[in-house]
Amino acid sequence: MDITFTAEEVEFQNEVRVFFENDYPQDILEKNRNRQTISAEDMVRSQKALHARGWIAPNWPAEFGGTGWSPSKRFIFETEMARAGAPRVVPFGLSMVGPIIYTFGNEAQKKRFLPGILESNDWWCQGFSEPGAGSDLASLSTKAERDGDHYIVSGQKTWTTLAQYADWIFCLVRTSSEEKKQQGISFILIDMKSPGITVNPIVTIDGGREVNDVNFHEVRVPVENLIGEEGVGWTYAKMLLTHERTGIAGVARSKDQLETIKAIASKTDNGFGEMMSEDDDFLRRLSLVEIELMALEFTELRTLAAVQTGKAPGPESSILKIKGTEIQQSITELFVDLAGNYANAYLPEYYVPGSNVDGVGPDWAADATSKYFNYRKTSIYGGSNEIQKNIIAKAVLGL
Amino acid sequence: MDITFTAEEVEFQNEVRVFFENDYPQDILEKNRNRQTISAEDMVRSQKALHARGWIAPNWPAEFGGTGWSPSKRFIFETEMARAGAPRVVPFGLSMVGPIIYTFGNEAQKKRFLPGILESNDWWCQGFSEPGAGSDLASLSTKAERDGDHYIVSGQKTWTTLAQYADWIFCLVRTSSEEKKQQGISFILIDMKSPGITVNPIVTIDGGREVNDVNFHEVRVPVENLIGEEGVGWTYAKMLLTHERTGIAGVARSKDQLETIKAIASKTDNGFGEMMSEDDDFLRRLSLVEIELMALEFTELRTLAAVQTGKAPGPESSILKIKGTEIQQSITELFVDLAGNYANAYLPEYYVPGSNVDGVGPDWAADATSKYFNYRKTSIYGGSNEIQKNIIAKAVLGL
Amino acid sequence: MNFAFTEEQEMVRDFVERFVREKYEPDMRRKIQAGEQGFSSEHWAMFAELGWLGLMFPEDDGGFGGGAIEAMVLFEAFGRGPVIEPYLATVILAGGILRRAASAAQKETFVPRIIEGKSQMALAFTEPNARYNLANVSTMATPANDGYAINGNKAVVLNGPAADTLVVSARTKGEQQDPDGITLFLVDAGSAGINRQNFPTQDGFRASEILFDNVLVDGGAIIGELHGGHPVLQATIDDAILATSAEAVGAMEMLNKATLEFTKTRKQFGVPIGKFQVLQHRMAEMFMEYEQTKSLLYRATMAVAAGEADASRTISALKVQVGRAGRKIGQEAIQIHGGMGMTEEMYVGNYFKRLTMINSLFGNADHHLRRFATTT
Amino acid sequence: MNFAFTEEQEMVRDFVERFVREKYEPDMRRKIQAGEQGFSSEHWAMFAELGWLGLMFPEDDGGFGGGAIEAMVLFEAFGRGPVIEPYLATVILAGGILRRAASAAQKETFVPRIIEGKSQMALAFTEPNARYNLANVSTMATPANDGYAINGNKAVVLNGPAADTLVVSARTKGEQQDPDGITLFLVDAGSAGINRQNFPTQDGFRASEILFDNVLVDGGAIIGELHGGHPVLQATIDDAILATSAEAVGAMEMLNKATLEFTKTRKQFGVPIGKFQVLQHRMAEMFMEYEQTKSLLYRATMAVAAGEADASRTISALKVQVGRAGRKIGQEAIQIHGGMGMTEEMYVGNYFKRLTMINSLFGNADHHLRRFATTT
Repeated sequence: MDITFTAEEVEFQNEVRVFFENDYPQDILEKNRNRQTISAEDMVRSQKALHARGWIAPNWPAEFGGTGWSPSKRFIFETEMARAGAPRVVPFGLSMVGPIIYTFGNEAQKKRFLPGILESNDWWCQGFSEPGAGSDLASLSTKAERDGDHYIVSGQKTWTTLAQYADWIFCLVRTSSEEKKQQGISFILIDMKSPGITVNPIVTIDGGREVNDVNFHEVRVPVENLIGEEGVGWTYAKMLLTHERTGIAGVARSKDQLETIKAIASKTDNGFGEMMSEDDDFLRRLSLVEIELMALEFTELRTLAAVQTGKAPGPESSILKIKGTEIQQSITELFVDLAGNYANAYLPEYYVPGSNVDGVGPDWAADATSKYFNYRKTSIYGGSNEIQKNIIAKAVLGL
Repeated sequence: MDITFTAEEVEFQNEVRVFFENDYPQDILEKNRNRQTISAEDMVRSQKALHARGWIAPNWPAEFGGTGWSPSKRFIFETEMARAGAPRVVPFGLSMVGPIIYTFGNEAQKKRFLPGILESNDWWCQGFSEPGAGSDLASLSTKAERDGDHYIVSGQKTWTTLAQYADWIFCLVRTSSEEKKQQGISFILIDMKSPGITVNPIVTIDGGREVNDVNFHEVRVPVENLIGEEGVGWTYAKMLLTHERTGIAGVARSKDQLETIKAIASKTDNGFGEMMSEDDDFLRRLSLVEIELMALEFTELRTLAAVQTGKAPGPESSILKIKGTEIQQSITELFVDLAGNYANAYLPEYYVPGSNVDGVGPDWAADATSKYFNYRKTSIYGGSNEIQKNIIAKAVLGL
Repeated sequence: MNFAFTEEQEMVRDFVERFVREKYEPDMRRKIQAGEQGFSSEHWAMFAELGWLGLMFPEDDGGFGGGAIEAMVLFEAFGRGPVIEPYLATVILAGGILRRAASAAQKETFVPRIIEGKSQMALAFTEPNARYNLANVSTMATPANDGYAINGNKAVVLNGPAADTLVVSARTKGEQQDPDGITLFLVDAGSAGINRQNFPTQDGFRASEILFDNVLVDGGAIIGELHGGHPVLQATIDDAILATSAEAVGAMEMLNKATLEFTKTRKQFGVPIGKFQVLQHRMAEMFMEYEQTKSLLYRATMAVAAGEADASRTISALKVQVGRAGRKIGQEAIQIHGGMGMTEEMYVGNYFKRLTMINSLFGNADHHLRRFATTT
Repeated sequence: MNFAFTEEQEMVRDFVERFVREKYEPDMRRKIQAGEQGFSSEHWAMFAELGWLGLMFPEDDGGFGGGAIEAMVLFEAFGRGPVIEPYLATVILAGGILRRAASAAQKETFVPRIIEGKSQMALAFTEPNARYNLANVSTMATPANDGYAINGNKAVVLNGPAADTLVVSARTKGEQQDPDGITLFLVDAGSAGINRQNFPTQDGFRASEILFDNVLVDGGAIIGELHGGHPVLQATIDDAILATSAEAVGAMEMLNKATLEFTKTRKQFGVPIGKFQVLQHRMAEMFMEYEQTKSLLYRATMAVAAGEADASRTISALKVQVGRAGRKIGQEAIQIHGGMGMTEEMYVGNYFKRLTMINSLFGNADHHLRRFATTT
């Protein structure tokens, strides 16, 4: 057991730092530092820069274009990327459908789709949730009926993040209603430009328009877009709910956020002659989150290390989802707390570049409360935290 | 709405104070103040003194020997009794079987048993729990088979508090195994001197010997000791689980304990040059308990007031059980916290009058940890707090 | 001791409850909120007509002589809306200062205008760096031209945009955190030197950042004693805490109701999700938190109504409970609603947001826990 | 960075785990605990024989040169017993002081006796009013007869009754809370003027209240630097926190296991109670708390092993987590076991009690949260 970095790891850390200082779009870092909204186009540029360096897919095996890094290197990379202030990678292609395609897809599908994902030429979104099926995914009702070489897809997906930019959507659809609920489900890839698809934004409680309803009206999808076997989609999808995924816990981001909070606290009056960084109550709250995070960082490293020594990435990774999102949510609460009276101000367009909304109060506080509201989603999506606890109870504890 | 006491209430408060100052055994108050163990004989003397004043049964209707007090008066009495430092009344006779007898018993039973309860001549204990049936009371298996004018009772009851002093036990027994689980259960009263009964103490994790196994080996019980109808015992017993009972929340005691804690904290070093009463962390913890208790005090008063205006004492009273015991447990944790290093000392006989165990550390700390361990029981007994939440979910929320 | 409402109080309650039930369906509220003004002038006129705007003023000043209990009844119903008309800012905050400390002449001028619904007011008391310390006032009022010149910056002034009259706390002597030396002024919102930057709040109200640049007022603008504003402010903020806590209790009730309803109808895995024991226990806890909050609301309200010496401490206890229970109930309501709860379309978000903001108004749970712990 | 144990570490682990599995069934432990001495001399001799008592001492002093990782391996297994032999007091606490600061001569005299199992020792460092402040020392050591006279009162000295040798912290200069001016002394437990009041602890160990009434020691009794005891004490207590935290992780593992097993077999309402979703989620949370504690244990242990500058802060983080998770897991284990969990007969109570006492040793969760918050 050794907590220190090897010489090679130190060198790698340096490489990553140099990359973000020199070879990565500096205007994006600048925007992020100033809390400005990162556009879809910025995201693509960011990902292309990572790809140019060969670093876009730390969680993919080397043979498909991944980095083949050790857990330590992945840890270093995540940490440095967050430290540099680079926006996170959109997960739907690289973390979600990519692994599904290289694991369960056929050769033609790998050839066709993986490059577009790695190069960030294709923007993906996820079509799992439906209005009538939240955490109970298996009861979904979007239908795909076979018609020669095509499926005809009709139904509605909801809660689809960033669908407004998407070129492709990966969907769970019902190809048969004969068998048990889970068994009639298939996993297919659908071109978002197909006739019959409409995307409608859902306004969330923070005023955001990140998520969407996606409607399918008799959309024709070539049969070759089916992943694996018909009726086995549920099995593929389950991998997404329990599979260890880099960064699912968001540890590096949360660490960076805590540093930001500390910096802000040291410049924020508590009203009684001290800075918030000296305020006992605030420090106590902050410290409890930091301690949880210090623990989670090592829970993640232990999980990664176990995976590397050949142990399957298990349902234990549900801890990463639960604790990771709880910490992210707590961090948003710390920001609300810091903002004090200014937590009340609603300034939705403030950080959009070029907007002419005037701020009130400290610059960082303009989205404190909106973020808190927005982040309530994290314990709901990606398999709600209740579902994750069910998974631990059943798959880990054997109950 | 008026929070102040009426002139009559103030006068009553004064009466109660005078009673505890003059007409109540002062040696018992003295013992309690010095944290000495109150013996069974003390308990009986205490209750007889209350009875002599007509105040032994604040929760009984006047017609059966109760006080007929308004909620305010009951509140005043409880508060003053705790303030005076009088030990609480043993609940099994006065709070539990008494109301069952006057509600469901026949005239002969009322005549025979109520006076002994009111006068504290009979010590009662409760025979509900069984080794195989914890919260699932309905699955109990102690059998009572009819044999002429008697039942022959065989089986085992457990978790029976203070059975070692008991003259009588009220039991749930199975008189038939034909019907649905709940329907074969009857409620009977058994003389503890009956041949075939043995009482074995159970040592609890705090080292205490308060609870017992009670074994019944072919114990003959006259049929006239059956309460109400055969097979309806479950209904009678359920009243005990949901029925509002004075003092179930232990509010007055908990208030008194908090005052004690404050007094101790103001004389206990925090090690860093302050008293614990000035220590932010301790104060925060203490205050959160105090606030919960302030709320619960009014939740109890609201419940009592609703009962008085004719509303049935409802399943809402489960709140009193849950919050009341949570508060009691938190208070024991505050004592452990205050005790610091001395929380480690195990001095079980220290407070027994005449024992020659030397104390270590402050006098009040000798049972801090034992009490914390012992009080874990409060969320388990009397219908575990999980059962109470089930009751709220079903009976209040209609789920 | 008794817990019964008077007949008058019950009448007010029934009236307000009916208003909220009938007038405050979600679409209407959304429309009002999205409008320029952010509240309904019609509703306001109705409040005046029904006498609600006069409820809190003494009969001598033309009001109905209501107190803490009447305010509780009103605001608990408001919380069920949640009502976004600026009753808190105008009647409880600014009006509360007037009621407590204004001269007969000032009352004669301003109180009838409030009662008749002709005036919107605001209390400008918080400052950018003062956080929740009422005594932390850097806005200065210095003698000038037989009166005073006010200079400074007031933060997040509720109802600032609509207010025609401001009540402003300013320092007339002492150091920045000195409770002694704060004076309250009546200031025409249209005065030269006042610069308002208006914005909506997270929960649908309107507020302003207000800059005072040498705003001149005459000596008659002082409310109450020179240097003696702090206790008046303190008492008024305590009233506001009571009112918003009552509102919170109303909001909690609605959240619990909506969540319960949702779990009875929403099916997953073939059964209504209300059948899942985990959700049952969590909703039982939500119910208990609501009941406990209501109990403390009664306790604090009754303590104020009876003029008890430690009423302020009980109010802090209440604010702690409102903050903590509001957070728990709000978060659980959203979580149990799942994705649906996150959408603006489902109404639960509005209560959640209001509860969140109520915690951050007038000192959050941490602030009041400390106040509670350090007073006896 | 890597998470693998060395072969030697794995060997130690397998050995200790087997010992605990095979020797520490409940009845045997109960018998040992009820005995006069409170631990088994046989076990102690075996610890010596297997080299465990020498594990933490450098090879130069006759030990095996183990460090934080070896201690973790040992104590995690001890926690599963829970083992009640006084390894912590003798080897980690008193032994840790010797290892860090003793002179060659002192080591030569005392270390082999520990390693060979011939000496029981104790560290007398806490005082009645010092609570968790290591620098709060009022026991005085004043020059006398070419040496020192020690006067004062040491509180809850673990293994005090069995100890033949005491390491005592005493003040040689400075005020009561001054970290500078504390000196460590080696004192024969049989010295004139020592008065031990012995008692059992809640978790089955033995401890003493020790009065020092003009206890005379010579100059050679000083360990390390005159006035320089505090940093040595601090480092040793950090080691003890690591060790007891590892023990706590072992105890949590056993509690979770026992609870899980219980819920799979105990039936209520016709099904194993493990089928109730509420208990499933609560056990999932117990599992998570255990994993999180283990992660921090690894982190802190590795930080100490690598000599990282902020290791002490990580140790405080660990102690906070151990206190909070231990409380949660312990309380839940008892609650889920129901009445059974409350009985001395069921073994879970022992782990619960040990976890409770580990929290109160060396500074509880609140204390370390503050230490964590105020260091960087």
